[in-house]
Amino acid sequence: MVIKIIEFIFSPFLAFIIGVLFLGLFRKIVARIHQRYGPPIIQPLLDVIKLFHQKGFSHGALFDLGLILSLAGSIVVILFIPFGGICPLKSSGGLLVILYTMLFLPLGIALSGGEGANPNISIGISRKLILSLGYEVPFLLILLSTMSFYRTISIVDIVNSQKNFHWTLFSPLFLSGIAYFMILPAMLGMRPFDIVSAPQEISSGPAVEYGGKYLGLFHIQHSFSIFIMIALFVDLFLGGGENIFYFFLKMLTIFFIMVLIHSVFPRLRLEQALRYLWKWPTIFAFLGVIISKVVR
Amino acid sequence: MLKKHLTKFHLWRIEMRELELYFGPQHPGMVGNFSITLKVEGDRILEAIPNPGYLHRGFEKLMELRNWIQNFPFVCRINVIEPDSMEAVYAMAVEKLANIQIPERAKYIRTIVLELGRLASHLFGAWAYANMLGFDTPAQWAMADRDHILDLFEELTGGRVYHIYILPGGVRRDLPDGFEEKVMHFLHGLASKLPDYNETFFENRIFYERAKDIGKIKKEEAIEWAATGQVLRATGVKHDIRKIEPYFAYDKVEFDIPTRADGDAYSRILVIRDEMLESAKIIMQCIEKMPEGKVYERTPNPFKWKIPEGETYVRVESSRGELGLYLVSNGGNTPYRVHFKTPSFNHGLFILPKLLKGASIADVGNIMISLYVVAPEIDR
Amino acid sequence: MDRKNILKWLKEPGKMGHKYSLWAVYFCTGCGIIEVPPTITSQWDAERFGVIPVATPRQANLFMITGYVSVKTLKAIIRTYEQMPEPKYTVAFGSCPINGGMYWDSYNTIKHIDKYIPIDGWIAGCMPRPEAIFIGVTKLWMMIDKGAATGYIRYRKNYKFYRRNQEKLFGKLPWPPLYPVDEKENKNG
Amino acid sequence: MDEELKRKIEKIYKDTEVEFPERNRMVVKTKKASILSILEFLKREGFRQLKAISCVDWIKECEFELIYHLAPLNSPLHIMVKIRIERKNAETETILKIFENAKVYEREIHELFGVKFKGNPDLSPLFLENWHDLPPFRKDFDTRKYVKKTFDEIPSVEDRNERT
Repeated sequence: MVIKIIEFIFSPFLAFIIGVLFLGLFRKIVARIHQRYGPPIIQPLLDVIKLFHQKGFSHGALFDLGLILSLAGSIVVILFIPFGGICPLKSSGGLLVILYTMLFLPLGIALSGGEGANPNISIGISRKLILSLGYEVPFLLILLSTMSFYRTISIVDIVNSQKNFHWTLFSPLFLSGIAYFMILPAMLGMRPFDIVSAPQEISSGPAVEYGGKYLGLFHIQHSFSIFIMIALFVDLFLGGGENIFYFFLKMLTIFFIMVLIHSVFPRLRLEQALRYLWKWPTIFAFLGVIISKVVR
Repeated sequence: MLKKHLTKFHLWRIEMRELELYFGPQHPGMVGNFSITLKVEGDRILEAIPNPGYLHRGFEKLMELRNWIQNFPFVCRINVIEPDSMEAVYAMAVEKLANIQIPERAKYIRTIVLELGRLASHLFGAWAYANMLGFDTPAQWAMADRDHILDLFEELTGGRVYHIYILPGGVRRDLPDGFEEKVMHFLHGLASKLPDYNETFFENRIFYERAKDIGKIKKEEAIEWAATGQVLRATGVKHDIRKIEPYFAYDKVEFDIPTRADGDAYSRILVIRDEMLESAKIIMQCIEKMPEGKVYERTPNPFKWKIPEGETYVRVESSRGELGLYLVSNGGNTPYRVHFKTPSFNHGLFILPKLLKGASIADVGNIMISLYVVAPEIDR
Repeated sequence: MDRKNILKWLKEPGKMGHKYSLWAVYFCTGCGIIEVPPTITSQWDAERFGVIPVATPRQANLFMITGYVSVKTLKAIIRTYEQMPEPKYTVAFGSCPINGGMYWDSYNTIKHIDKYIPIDGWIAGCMPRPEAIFIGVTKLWMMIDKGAATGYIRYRKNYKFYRRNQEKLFGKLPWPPLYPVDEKENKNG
Repeated sequence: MDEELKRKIEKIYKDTEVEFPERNRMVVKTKKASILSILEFLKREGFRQLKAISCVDWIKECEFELIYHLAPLNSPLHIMVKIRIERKNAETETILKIFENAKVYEREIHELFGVKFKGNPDLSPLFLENWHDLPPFRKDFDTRKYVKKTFDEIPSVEDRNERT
């Protein structure tokens, strides 16, 4: 029981630490690719500390509540995701619950941002919803293929069946893995898909009116979502991890590749991004579903 | 009857919300202090109204109050990105009015300075363009390379950004020892980085997708709208003041005028890339052919210098297009009227709103930077 | 640089946070902006000190007024400044905002920017070099450390006078006052 | 080509003087009334680009001089067509119909010199904010006096606070 409670508190905290660390690493790696020194790795943490000591402007009750909704949604998702043997909520309906709860992430931001009167927000939110429409289709297909491949909807079971290097990525289902990998930048909001927060176009989109602690919460939510997306990939296709260290190493590898992709591409336009997302990733994911039916 | 139907139809049409969006002056996508008011429906721009004046200092008025030499600090501040072409055009005008011949070596040095300035300006443009598309890596590389040019300028003139190096009668001082080698070293370094730039930036597939067919201008339109510089050259017109009316040492060196046929943003950026190569070629030839001799023809005491009555229009090819200066003297020790014909004025206030109409919000900065609009040049 | 001083972080996290995470508004007010891109990119890399440009004033706490300020820009500057969350720091950049510089007789540029908004630090020169920007930032750190960067407090305290000066230049301002201007309201609130 | 053009212009427009002050520069001095037709003629002759419109305030003669800069492509000739207009109630015909990009130049001259262009629909201020004085580029506008009057009058906030 005590262990359970510790896990409950510990896992969101760990997710935050890992997410923030990844943000710091992200800035450092990008800086090195730019041929400069870069900020210290803990810089995002310093930023968050600063943001919580700043005065923020609220734009109404929904402005606060939407952000909290999004944050709460991501914490709930984290509780369902097993990482390195820790999984606070080993419910059998894991994957489906994750799927539905993940909808809260963009929805909360959309609700919150809608309260601000800035036109950039409404454009940014419409972009975010359209983009999530773009990656939800292949994402759903990928989840469907993994669920039908392993004949279970429990994410813990999926991780357990991949033990001893029987990773899904090396199984007949590798096409789904590739598809997930292809939509991962869009889910993380990295280039070439940072359409939502494009500062040069709509001055950081939904985050335009956030300041002070609201922006701090926004950053925390962002680091949570980075953790969720990558951890889900590691769980579904790279066999999870025996302990936290291995899990973290796998996440780091994926994240590193994502940063490399991020730093060599410019931003796509929204319709181009949709065209891409509905083409190859969707085809691969669909093939994955067929394969999972054929194999089993 | 038909009219009735039409009104009925109108009632059923979904009315989209028309938004007014302020693009700048405080906007990360805005290079320079300039503002565009966009009327937007969904993602489409219905109307774009440029709103300049944030940088208006009234240079042309202030220059009437200062004597011929005192005006040099003003002239170079009209365009921060490439101040040398401004100095050159003003010096040329003064020389023409006062009938001063400059030494041969000064002509070569001026050419080198102008071309280095063009390179710096183009690298800045590449930074701005890449940054606009969220393309940090080549942007930062370009900015780092520009800094090497600024270092060269610092050695030559003492200033990183503003040089006040070109004066009537020649240039302020001769090249320092070993300057030619440093320039050559820099140019070779830049050339060795070109494949990297090509791969990551100019020939990047996504960049191609973003810039292709954006802000398209037809050849006839470009001529009709009095476009100059890359905007005109990207539509396939071989037009360059350096060839038409060679000044300084441009008639003694060989170079091409790069053109493209499509007239879109991608063609413009490719023209800029090719121009950088041509600039490097010109600098190398100048260094090779440069004669010995003095670099400065003495001019009278600036406080007593009176220039005979007259008027002149001089023009140079700056990095953004034709830069002209209409200068009137009434025989006094200050100019009577100065009027700069800057390329950005026409591009930014006249062509830009035309291109933005019907474009998507994602392409506002894209189009603006590809036209190479420099805000202080518009406002002056 | 005491960024790694954990004791200090635990003692006053707010102050240290403001020090080492200066987010600048992306606003090119004048020609001084030409030295800012080199400062934030590879050659000089201001990000290693935590200084980055951000998209909107709501997210920023450092306002660099780069170069001369025309009347039209001043209006935008005041608006931007009032949107920034407290605490906020302003640094005027170049000689022109200090006293007009070479535009002392221009009909359209502001001569003393501190008559309209409070300024915490000045960087002189035309152009100030990137090194000067870094020195300015370190000076600002020292001021934050000593609690001397009080521009935003002064603005709140003297808002009546600042607003009066602004209105002298622009006529009636189109936006409502940030802080109560009336004496009576001041006493109540 | 240049001499031929000169003959042509002088043949059609009797009250027009054509000069060549220096190499590749041609000055056409004409009357206010014939500016439209002469610009149209030059455009047909190949001078298709309006480079700029300058304005000079000749305060002693009580006149404004408008200079239309035209240039063809691929020829070094640059034409300056000049007209003079009265300083009081300065007004002239717009050339929007011939050169569309004259729009912005006319707007600028209207703001900075106060010259009105009949037929130009948009002559709203371009650069200045809250401007009630004379148009600033006129010679009788004293910018130094204006600075003293406007900016130097405004008191410094911190000093005032110390005093009170």
